[in-house]
Order: sequence, then C-alpha cells, then structure tokens
Amino acid sequence: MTKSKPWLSLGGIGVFAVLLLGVAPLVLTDHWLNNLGKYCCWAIVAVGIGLAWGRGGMLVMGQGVFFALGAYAMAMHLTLETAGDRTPTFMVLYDPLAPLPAFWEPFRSPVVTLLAIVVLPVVLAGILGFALFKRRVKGAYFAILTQALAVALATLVSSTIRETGGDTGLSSFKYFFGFLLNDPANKAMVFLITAALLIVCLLVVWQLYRSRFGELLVATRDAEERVRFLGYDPANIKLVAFVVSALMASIGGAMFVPIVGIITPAEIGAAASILMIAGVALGGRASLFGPALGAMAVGWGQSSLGSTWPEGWTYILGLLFIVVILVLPKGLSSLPARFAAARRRPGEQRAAAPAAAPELAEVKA
Amino acid sequence: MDALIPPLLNGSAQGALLLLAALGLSLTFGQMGVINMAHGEFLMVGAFTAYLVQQVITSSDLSIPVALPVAFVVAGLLGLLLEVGIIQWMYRRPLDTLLVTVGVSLILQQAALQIFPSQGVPVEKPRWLDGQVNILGYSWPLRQVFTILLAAVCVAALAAWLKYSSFGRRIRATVQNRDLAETAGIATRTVDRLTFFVGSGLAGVAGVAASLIGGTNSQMGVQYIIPAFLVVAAGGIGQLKGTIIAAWAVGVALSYFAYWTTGSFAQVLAFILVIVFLQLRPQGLFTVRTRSLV
Amino acid sequence: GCGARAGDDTSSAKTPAASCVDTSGDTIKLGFLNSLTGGMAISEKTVSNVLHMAADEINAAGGIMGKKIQYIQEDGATDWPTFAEKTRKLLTQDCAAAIFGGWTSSSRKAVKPVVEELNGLFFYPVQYEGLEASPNIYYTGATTNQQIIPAMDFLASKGVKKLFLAGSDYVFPRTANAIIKLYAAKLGIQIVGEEYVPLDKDDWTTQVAKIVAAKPDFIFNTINGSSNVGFIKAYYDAGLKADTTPIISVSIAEEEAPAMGHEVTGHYASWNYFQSLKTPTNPKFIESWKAYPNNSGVTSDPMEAAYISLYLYKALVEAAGSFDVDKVNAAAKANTITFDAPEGKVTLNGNNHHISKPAHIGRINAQNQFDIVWASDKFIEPDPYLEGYDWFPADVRKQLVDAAG
Amino acid sequence: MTDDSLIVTDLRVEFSGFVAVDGVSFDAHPGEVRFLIGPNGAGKTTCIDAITGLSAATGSARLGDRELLGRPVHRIVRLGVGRTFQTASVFEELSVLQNLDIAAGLHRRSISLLRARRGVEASIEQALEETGLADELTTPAGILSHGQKQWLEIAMLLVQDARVLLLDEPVAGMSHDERTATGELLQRIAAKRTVLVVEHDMDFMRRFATRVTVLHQGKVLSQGTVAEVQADPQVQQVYLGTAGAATTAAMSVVPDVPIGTQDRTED
Amino acid sequence: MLELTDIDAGYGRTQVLHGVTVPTGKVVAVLGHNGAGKTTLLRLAIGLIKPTRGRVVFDGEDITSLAPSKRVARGMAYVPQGQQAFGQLTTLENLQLVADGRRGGKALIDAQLARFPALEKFATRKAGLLSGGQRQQLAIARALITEPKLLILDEPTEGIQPTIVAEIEHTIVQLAEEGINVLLVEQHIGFALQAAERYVVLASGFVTQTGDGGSAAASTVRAAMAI
Ligand SMILES: Nc1ncnc2c1ncn2[C@@H]1O[C@H](COP(=O)(O)OP(=O)(O)OP(=O)(O)O)[C@@H](O)[C@H]1O
Ligand SMILES: Nc1ncnc2c1ncn2[C@@H]1O[C@H](COP(=O)(O)OP(=O)(O)OP(=O)(O)O)[C@@H](O)[C@H]1O
Ligand SMILES: NC(N)=O
Ligand SMILES: [Mg+2]
Ligand SMILES: [Mg+2]
Repeated sequence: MTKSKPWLSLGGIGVFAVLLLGVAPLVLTDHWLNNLGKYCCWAIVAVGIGLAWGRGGMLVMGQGVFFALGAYAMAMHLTLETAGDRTPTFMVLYDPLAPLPAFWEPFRSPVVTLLAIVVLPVVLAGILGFALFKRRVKGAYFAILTQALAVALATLVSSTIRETGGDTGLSSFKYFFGFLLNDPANKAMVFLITAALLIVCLLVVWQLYRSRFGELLVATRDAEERVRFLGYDPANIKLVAFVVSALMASIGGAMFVPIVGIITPAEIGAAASILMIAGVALGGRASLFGPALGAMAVGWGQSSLGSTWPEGWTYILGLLFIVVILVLPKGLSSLPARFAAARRRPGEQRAAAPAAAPELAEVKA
Repeated sequence: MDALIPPLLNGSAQGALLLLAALGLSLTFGQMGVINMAHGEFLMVGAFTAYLVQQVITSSDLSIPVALPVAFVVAGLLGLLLEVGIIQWMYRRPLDTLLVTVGVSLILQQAALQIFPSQGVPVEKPRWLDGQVNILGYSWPLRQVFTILLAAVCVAALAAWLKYSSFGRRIRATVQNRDLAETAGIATRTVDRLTFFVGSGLAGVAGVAASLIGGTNSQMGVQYIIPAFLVVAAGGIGQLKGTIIAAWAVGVALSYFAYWTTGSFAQVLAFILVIVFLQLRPQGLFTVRTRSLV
Repeated sequence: GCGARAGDDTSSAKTPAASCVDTSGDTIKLGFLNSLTGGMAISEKTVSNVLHMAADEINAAGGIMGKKIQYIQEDGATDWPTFAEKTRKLLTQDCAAAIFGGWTSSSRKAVKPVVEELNGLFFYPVQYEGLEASPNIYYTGATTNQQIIPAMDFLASKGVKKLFLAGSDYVFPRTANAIIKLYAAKLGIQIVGEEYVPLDKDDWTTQVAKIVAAKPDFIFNTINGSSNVGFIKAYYDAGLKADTTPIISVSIAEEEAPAMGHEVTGHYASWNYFQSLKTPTNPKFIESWKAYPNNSGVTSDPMEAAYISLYLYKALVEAAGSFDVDKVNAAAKANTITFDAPEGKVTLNGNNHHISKPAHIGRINAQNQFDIVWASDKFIEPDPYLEGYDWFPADVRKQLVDAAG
Repeated sequence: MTDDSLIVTDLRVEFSGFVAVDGVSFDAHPGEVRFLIGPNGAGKTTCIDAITGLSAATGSARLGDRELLGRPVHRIVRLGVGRTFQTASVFEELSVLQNLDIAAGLHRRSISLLRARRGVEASIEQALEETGLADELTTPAGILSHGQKQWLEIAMLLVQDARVLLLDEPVAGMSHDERTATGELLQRIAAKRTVLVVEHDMDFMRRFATRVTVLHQGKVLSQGTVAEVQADPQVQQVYLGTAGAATTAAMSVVPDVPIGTQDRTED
Repeated sequence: MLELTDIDAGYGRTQVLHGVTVPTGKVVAVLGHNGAGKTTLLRLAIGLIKPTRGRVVFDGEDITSLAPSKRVARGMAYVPQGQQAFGQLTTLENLQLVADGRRGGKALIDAQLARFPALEKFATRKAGLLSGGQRQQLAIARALITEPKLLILDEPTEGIQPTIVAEIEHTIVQLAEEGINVLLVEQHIGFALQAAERYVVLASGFVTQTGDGGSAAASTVRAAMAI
C-alpha cells in the first residue's frame, strides 16, 4: 500500500466539495438543486451505512429509525415555527380541544431541536447497540431485528395520527430557523448546508478508515471472537461505528425535512431503509465514496427514470439489486480496480511468482 | 371469558397462517441460511395460483383442494429458478442474499401488478368452509380451523421428511460446510435445489391459505415477510419446534394486543415483544452451541 | 445565502416565479400524477388510465381552446414526498398548466403546499374528509356532506341505533369518523365501537370479534384499499350477515367489490356515481371505457370524478379564455361552470372549488354491481367546512379556516 | 514464583453434566516451556479455554496474585494472558502488518485508535524478525499458509506483550525444519515469559519441554520432567502407547536424527 | 489410478501450483514445507478447485471437471486438513451421513466406531463439541465408511494422540496392502517415505523432486523441500 493513497482520497473529497458547493449551484435549476440536496441527505445516511455495514459488517436494515429521529425532530420544530402559537392544523382535525402533546414542547426551541438531532440518535443507538452487541446479536439476526424496529416505529408513527401526523406525515413548513423556506436564496442555503454536512461526514469516515480504529473494525467484522483474544471488547468497537452511523442517519433525516418539505412514516419504514442500503451496495459498501455516490445515483434514478418509465424503474431497481450484489459485491467502485487488474494479469500469469504479495488494495477495497 | 377466549382462538388461527408463511423460511433461512426477502412474493404466487386454478375448476369446493398442491409446485419451481439463477452463487455470502432477493421481490410485485387486475382478484372460499364450529361456547369460523389444520399437516409432513428421509442431515451438513459435504459425497447442488424447492413451495401453500383470508393482489406478500422472519429467528434458527411455538405466540399476542389496544398498536407491540425477546435470547427459543470461534 | 427572513416584508419572496407554461404552440402540457407503483397502484392505475381516456376524447374533439393535450404521466409511487417532488417537477420543469391525480388524502396534503407555493393547479378526484378548500386545488370527488352525511341520514332513516366504525389508520377515516361521531350524537345514534387497522394489513379477525361482541345494527366502513377484502371475509366468517348486520362503505366501489366475491353481497355503499346509474351520459361513459385499452371492465366513482376533472378544467380554461391560473380561478368565481357528467350535470362552486353532486346509496348484488336503493332528492351543494351544520363546532371550523389562510 | 507465573489450582469445567476438566492443578513460570499433553479429549484445550475466559470454570487460575477466572475474555488478555487456537485464526482480510498492529494496540489509549498508523513499531519489527514473516508484511493474512498463520499468531502474542502464552498445538502441520525453528523461537520467548504448549508431537516435546503435565479424562495423570513422564507406565498406556511405542518411536525419532546421519530408512 | 498431469491451479489471481505432475503409485506421498501447495493439490484432486491447466484422470476417466460428490461416488474419499466435521450434527449423524444409502451402512459405521473408541463414547454429542483430535478421528472414520478405492489424506495424524497415530499409520499401510490407493500429505517424512511407493516434493508450487518411497533419502527430500 502506498502511503499517498489516503491523501489521494482526501483530494477526491476536495474535488467532490468543489463540485457540490461550487459548481452545482451555478449550473443546476432550482428544482434539480433541490433534488440534489435530497440525494445528499440520502448520501449522508449512506456514508454511515458504509461505515457500519461495509467496514463493520453490521447490516443495518433499520437506519430509517435514526433518520426518523432527526427528521421528526426537525419537522416538529418547523411545524411549531410555522404554527406560531396556534395548535398545528392537523391536530385540530382529530381533537381540536386537546393541548399540544407534551413531547412537542421542547422542540419549540431551535437549540433544543439541534441538540436533539445529535443527541437522540446517539442515545438510542447507544442503548440499542449496547444491548445487542453485548448479547452478541449479529449477522442475519441483527439485520432482521433492526428492520423490525423500523417497521415498528413506522407503524407507531402511522397510528399516532394526532401526535405525529400519522401516515400523512408533517409538511407545509414555512420557516427554517427564521428564514422563509420558499425563498430561492434560502433554498440554496439549505442545499449548501446539506452538501457541507455530507463533506464533513466523508471527512469523518476518511479519518476513521485510515485510523487504527478502521483496521480494528474490519478485524471485528471478519473475526469478532478473535478480537476478544487481543484484549478488545468487540461490542465497544461495533458500538462506536453503529452510533456514528446512526448520527449520520439522523443528520440526513434532519436536512431532508427542509429540503423535501415533508416527512412521513413511509420514509422511515422497512422499504425506505432497504432503499438506503441499495445505494450503498451499488456504490461499494466498504469504499469511501461508493456509498455516497451510490445513494445519489439511486436517488437520481428514482427522480429521472422513475418519471419517464415508472414501471421500468421498478424493474431496473430490482435488477440493480440483483446484478450488483451478484456480480459486483464490492459495488461499482471496485470496477476500476478490476479493470486495472485484468489489464495487468496476462503478464503476471507467466511470471511464475507464487509468493508475490497479492495486491493489498484489492483485498482492502 | 369473552375477553379471553375469542382472541385466543383468533390468535391461534393468525399464528397458524404466520406459521405457514414461516415454515418455508425455516428451511431456506433456518437450514440454508438464505435470507429470502422474496418469500412473501412466493406466497403471493401461491395465492394467484389459487385464483388461476379457480378459473379452470370453477367449483371452489374442488378448486381449493386442487390449488394447494398446484401452488406448492408453482411456487416451488419459482424458488428453484431463483436458486439456480441467483442464490447458488451466494451461499458464502448469506447477508447478501437478503439484498438480492429484495430485488427479486420488487420485480415480482411489479410483474403481478401488471399481469393481474391491479385491484386484485377474487379467490372464493369452498362452501364447506362456510360457517362456524362451536368451541367452548364460542363460535369459531371454519376457515380458521382450516388454516390451523393446514398448518398442522404441513408441519407434520415437513418434520417427517426431515427426520425420516435422512435429507435433514444432508441439508444441515451442506449448510454447515459445503466443501466438506461435497467431499463427503453429498450432491450439495441437489440438496440445495430440493430444499429451496420445498421451502418455496410451502410459501405457495401459505399463499392459498392467505388468499382465503385477505386480498389476493400484488402487495399481499409484503405484510407477511418480516413477521415470518421474526418468527423463525425467535424460534431459533433451524428449529422447527421453536418456529411453531414462536408463530403461535406471536399470533396470539397480536390478537390479544389488538383486543386490548388497537390494530396498529398491536403490530407495534408484537414487534417490540419479539425484539425484546431476541435481545434476551439472541439465539432464539432453542439453541445449538458449538465450540467453533465463528 | 441571505434570503428573506420571517420578519421581512415577504411580498417579494411570496411571489412565485413567473409561470413557465408555454401556450404559444398548438398543444398544452398537463400533468397526471398517480401511483403506478407501490401499494396504492392497486387503486390509482385505473384513475390514471381514465385520465388518459378523457385526454384522448378531448383531443379527438379538438382539444382545449384548440390546443391538443400533451400529458405527462408521473408516478407518485405511493410515497407522499414523491407526490410533492413530482408536483414541483411538473410545474417548474415540465411547465404543465395543471395537474390531475392523487388518491389518498395524504397524497393531496403533500401536493397542497407545493401547488400553493408555486401557484399551480391540482385536480383531485376522490371522495375525502373535507375541511379543506385550497385556491389551488379543485375537488371533484365528494366532500363529507355529499357522501358521509347522506349515508348517516340513510342509516337514521333505517332506524339504526347502534353503529360501529371500522377504518384504515390514516387521515381520511380518522377525520371522517370524527365527523360521523359528531353527527351521530345529533341523530341519536350510539357509536358502540371504533377500530383502525394499518392500510397495508389484511387481518381483521380480532376487530371483527369486537364487532360481534358490540352487537351493532350497522357498520360504517371507512377502510381503504385491499384491507377491505380481509375485513369483508373476516366479517363473513364470523357469521355476520348482510341482512342482519349490514355494512355501509365509502370506499368499496365496482372496482373493489369483485375481489371480495359473494361475501360482500348485500352490503351497502355510499357514492355519488354508480355504474348502474341511469343518466343520459352514463351509457356513453361506460361504453367508451369498455372500449379503452387496458380498461378494468367496470366504471366507478373515483374514475368518474377523474373523468370529470379534465372536462371541468377544459370548461374553466375556455370560460377564462386563458390557461393562466389566476384567470382560471377568476372564471370559477362566476359559479357558472358546469359539466354534463355521467352522474348528472355538476356545477362548480367557485368559492370552495368543489362541485355539486347527487348522493346515492347502492346495495351490492350478486354480479358485484350496485342496486341503487336511495338517492338524494337533488344535487347537494358542496360544503367542505360544514358551515350549514350546526352540530359541527364553530371554533374548530374557525381554527381550520384561519390556519388555511 | 513471580508475578508472571501462572498457577492453576483445582480447575474444573463442566458442560451440562459432562466434566471435561476435573480438578486440574499445575503451575508454569517464566523461563520454562511447559508442556501439557494427554490423549485426545483429555481436556487440554478446555483448560486453556477456561484460563482465557472462553469456558466457565470453577477453581482458580491466577497470574501472579491476580485471579483470572470470572473475568471477561478481553480483560484477561489485558492482564497479560495470550493464546493461540488449535485451528489458526487470524484476520484474513488484513495484512500481516495490520494484524500485528491490532495485536499491539491493547496497551494504547483508546483515543489513539482514531489516529492513523505511522511506520512500523519496533516491537512489531522485532516480532516479524523472530517469526520470519518480515517478507510477508503486506500479505493479507488470509492467503498465508497454515504454518505461516500459526507463526503470525505467535507474533501477535509477542507484540501484545503477553506474559503468559498458551499455545494450542502450535506446530501441527509444520515440517520438521519448521518445527525446529518454532521450538527454538519458543525457547527464546520463554526466557522472559511463561510459555505453555499443548502438543501431540512427542519428538517436539522431548526436545523443547522443561516440564510436562499429562492430563487424562480431565485429571492430572502425571507431572514431571520429560524423562519422568515418559517412564510413567500409566502415561505409556493411555497416551504414548506401550505396544505402539516402537512405531511411535520410529515415526518420531527419524526426523530427530540430524540430517545426513539418518540413513536407517533411507536406502 | 489417479493421474494428475501438468497442473496449474490457484485461488483467484494467485497461482499456487505450477505445472505439477504427480507420479502414480499405490501409495503416493506429497511432501513440502508450509505453504508449498500440498493442500491445494489435494483439494484439486478431490475437485474442490479446478485446474487452469492440466488433467485429472481417475481410473482411466477424465474427471477434471467432475464435482467432488461425483468423485466420491466413483470411489474417492478425502480427509481434509484441520479436523473438519459437521459441527451441528452429532458424531453418529456425521457417520450416518456418509453411510446413508450404502449397503450394510450400519455395519460400516460399527466398524469405525470399533476402530475409534472415543467416537463410540461420544456418539450422541454434537461434533462441534468434540476435541480436535476426536474430530480428526471422526474425519478419518467418515472417509473409511465410504470404502474408497482411493483415499486422499491431508495430514491425517495432525493433532492426534500418539497411540492413535500409530493405529492410523498401521491402517494406512494395511489399506494399501488390501489394494486401496492412497494419496498422502504427511509431515513425518520418515513414515511417509516408509509407506509410500512413490513420492513428490513440492516447493513454492513447483515439483522439485519425485522418487520411489522406499529408496529415498530423507536428506535429499529435505533439500528438495527447501528449494
Ligand atoms: N462445550 C462443550 N460441551 C460439551 N463437551 C465439551 C465441550 N467442550 C469440550 N467438550 C468435551 O470435553 C472433552 C475435552 O475436550 P478438549 O478439547 O479440551 O480436549 P483436548 O485435550 O484439547 O483434546 P485434543 O488433543 O483432541 O485437542 C472432550 O471430550 C470434548 O468433547
Ligand atoms: N483461499 C486461498 N486464497 C488464496 N491463496 C491461498 C488460499 N489458500 C491457500 N493459499 C495460498 O496457497 C499457497 C499454498 O497453500 P496450501 O494450503 O496448499 O499449502 P500447504 O502446502 O498445504 O501448507 P501447510 O503445510 O501449511 O498446510 C500458500 O501460499 C497460501 O498462501
Ligand atoms: N380520500 C381518501 N379516500 O383518502
Ligand atoms: Mg485440543
Ligand atoms: Mg496444507
């Protein structure tokens, strides 16, 4: 492994930042900039999934839960900001006389809201992860459990219509921390915040991946029990990755709300959670850029192909899952390495160097 | 008693349907380690098969009994196709099977939506299932009794097959160590295919039962898949006995919760119950330990 | 970015970008927005198809103001944010002059803020819970006083004393039932139970057991989608019969009934339109539909309301002489827009953007068609905020109207 | 006795009714290569499992004055007890260097985990030299051969600075030269640490053992120097084989003879 | 009986074996250092990996692309390196698995249980709970139950107590005398050369020496291993 490789990735993040923060606002229409902002939200979630699943081996099928924490915290605040001192309109529909549910009150405060977006996922993922990892729940069990959690939360939200807006969700936000949301300049600002957050998340995982923690995480993924015999508690290692990924999901969810203007239980349930994984798988679960780019690609596919050919998009999405996982388990980001290897191969084969160290990059990718 | 007995009876029937849906999974997931998210759509295929059989044999009295084996074979063949086309390349990556089969399930749902009337199709119940029987002074719909009997028959057949045909041994050996099984002379490919055929076929049978209970449409599989997985996990991977108990417990719990709270809260509570249970017993009701490190 | 803030003079920010609708050519772009994938595709595909039929008919007859309709079909994918996104796209990218579609009230509520922000037009074709009137939405399905209240009147006329409410767990049934409970109190009907099950769940056995225990005279059913099938089957299994404990539904129509087989026979439904309706225009509608590719064989109320919506738009534009939203709304204000619909001649109320409708109660026969057993004596004027009904709390109405702005 | 001595007293492990280890006591001290031998199923691996916290046990296993039993696995490791496995287990996707770096990490502060590795630490360098893996620095451990993996495991114990090394059949599958090399390595390691080896290779034991404990059916059958143990008729009967002694000897002795002088079976 | 001719093979992009040809004979020993490619060669012989070049012929039939289970059906048996067993099956089930469908299956099992008393004792224990040596005994028993024509053994005595090692070595010699062919990887050169009719030395995946077992000098073999 060349020492320059991590810095190469850092350069990549730089280019990405320039494209998102500099070029995109100049060349895209408001509509597509807004859509790009939405993809960025999913990309933030995906970066977290890449960390937990790609590097940590925890197939988190319920990121919708953490996405929901951020999204609903934000949405409750924006709803209250819009309603002013009136009861939010939708609540009037079901029980006009009842007061605002108590758990809404703190979200009047912008500071509490921002704190909640960060603290809630950390606490919930901390408790959940601690319970699951200490009990050594892993593999398919972990995947199914987290998925069930997403279903349970989505159903709960759907069935508490007066408290959460139910299946209809929360929408019709007018303000974003004092800024009018329908002003294009403010929309651009929301986009820039989201894109910047995505860059920050990429930087965080970049550092994590090149750190010893990154190696330890891979070690835990591959041989959890063995790690114990090196003096580490794998539960703690996994917990860190899980909590960080939950935090990213929450941030993605929080920014989703002002950008898309609505949050519903469908965005946090099993199907949505699986779609979040689709992008990660497509891009390359264990790579740095793969998850983010994959998530953005899936989002874009949904907006564009889903428009021109909706039935076809469903088939394409289905096939995408199948083909990528089947033939390219390391995602599209492994293609360059594959091509490079294929080109080098013919010479190598004759070289009769059995002890030659195989390419590390390939194994690590 | 009015608050105790009816939910118990209803819940048992609900559990039986869940068991039928989970039974195939206990083979393909429990024994083979394949997380087949398209299992719900195989169930849907079984239900549509019942509809098609009913187009040919118009008397529902006859068509449903005929549909059961036909649905088994049709769904089984579909499963076989899935195994040969996709799953066979993925036995070393069990978690990935989950994602691949999500793709398959999306495709099957959309195909069903386009092939059949979007509103779904009617499947008529046989007339001999009209009416109720009297249990403990409460009338129990015959259809519920039928679901329970059907589940019992399937469980018995499956248990017997696994136990007496030595096939069970071969499945377990294949799953644990493919290479070793191959070199022990087990035709692992045959084992895989047959297991997948039977597991998927059972989903087809469950589909016929489901078609008598709810709607037969492109979305019907979705509601069964996650509960079924939870049931298999809670029962203990590969533990038929555990699956049965878990299915029944979840069914009854759902029913009581729905009786005491609302239909929506019942779903939430049942999920939480299973999640908490699995947290306490991560390996399910019945566990098998080995010394191996992984 | 430093855009407008809450306290600023918002007049500049509120003006939406000038409409990009292109009226120079000989076509006009319209957007159709229906779920063609996901759970609601079950219902919405047909509505999409009937919109296509109406567009083809209008084009064959010369189009709208001489311009052929060029429609852009979008998929809402049973996902409310997608409805919002596609609305935005249709209005700002495709420059559609108006959008038609939606089914669930949730989808409408997702579209509403977007069309209001961008000053677009949305035509919504399904019966709903009322208490809404957006200047940017035209409602061609029934509001509560055109479907639910007549149904309650019908029940009262039948001497119903104990009523059980069964619904899906989302905004329409919840709100509708809140209204039903208010009216029932007025009518002296006792509500003996109220049950909700998630939209995507089929199993109703436990809830039916509760119905058995509650011994109601009648069931008011606001279940939507395929969950109805599970409900009707469980109901039948429990030995509850249409002649002793009938159900009245507001979301089971000709399209849905066949999937329930004979078990739904004898139960009632409240709609404005039935295929069996004898009006001068209905036979042609039915025939055209049966001849249309990919038709479902039967016509139903939501289809008919969607069919109306496109013709209503044509009438509005031609009365306004323009595709401009403000001019169209101004034309509506005159209260003279009518359409000879399959359910009869409907008139648009320019203030609340709903249409007048006849109310009908049908009873499901062995062919899964509806025998009309009751009809309102005249077309009912739309009253989304129930202003003509004193039992509806005035303060709630005020809050809702105020919030709507 | 020093702080780094391993003292096991009355160790007992029971698996749902089956007593795998039944009152075993022994001790091992720095400077010696202690062997634990016995028939298959005698309970050797189970002893190691118990000491390292993998199996629940009663009795006592102390490192110096610290009790090991009852602590979770990773705490025991942190006290300085390291082990290898009967079937080698290393992190297959990580390179040899990364494997070692992780092993070396347990004494680092956890915050330093968030920093990237710079260069190769001296202890790792040294372990690589010791085990002859220096050329394989960047090789993914998964494609090392069986024997190389076993060396890597030993190297990992070295860098984690284990004071007690419990090695479960460390030379199984190695060729004679490799066994010799490994044995010599163990002798060097044992200068400062306590080394406990489980092996069935009697030749290897004869060459490198200082003291030997023989287990049989979960109990200590015999204890002493190599010569004492070999002379014990009970040990011969259940383990070394009396009738089979000749075969065993033939098999084991052959490679024992220095290369070049060993002609008996060659021509 | 088994001919491995001019074999190239490896894992993915790593080539492990380079033009390996194995001499034929009743008992053939494969010798080499750690990582020389012995296991790879044996895995190839039973069919777990396919050569990229070269042929595998058994009993005159080209089986290069035949699945392992089919090879077993034709009379090959394989004991892998590393004490492998089906951990979730009981000891007895491990044996029944291979005895199923064979004539006299019960007797075959009994014969092996008699050979390895530990297996008899723990017949109903899950194989995953057995000790390493017990599992290795189980692996050998499993192979013998199939009454093979060719027995492929990868370090069969690894991890086994001396008394039983003697017993196994005795068995190998005896089986060879009964006419069963053996392909053997063994680190005890002494025994290997004694038992083998022919031997081959691998170093880094290349054949560095072949010869007749009885006559070979351990020293030259060792020298060949070190190349
Ligand atoms: N978890 C367990 N449950 C039941 N029995 C067990 C368990 N672990 C080990 N045993 C039994 O305990 C006995 C001792 O096993 P152990 O692995 O310690 O033997 P060993 O001395 O290491 O043998 P070998 O030399 O073959 O490796 C064996 O009979 C084994 O079957
Ligand atoms: N799955 C694999 N993928 C890549 N390379 C492998 C794999 N398995 C083995 N190798 C490599 O192939 C070479 C030969 O390994 P093999 O296991 O055949 O050696 P061996 O001679 O049996 O050694 P030992 O005596 O240690 O068992 C080694 O260099 C090893 O690194
Ligand atoms: N408006 C409805 N049916 O949701
Ligand atoms: Mg052992
Ligand atoms: Mg080997």
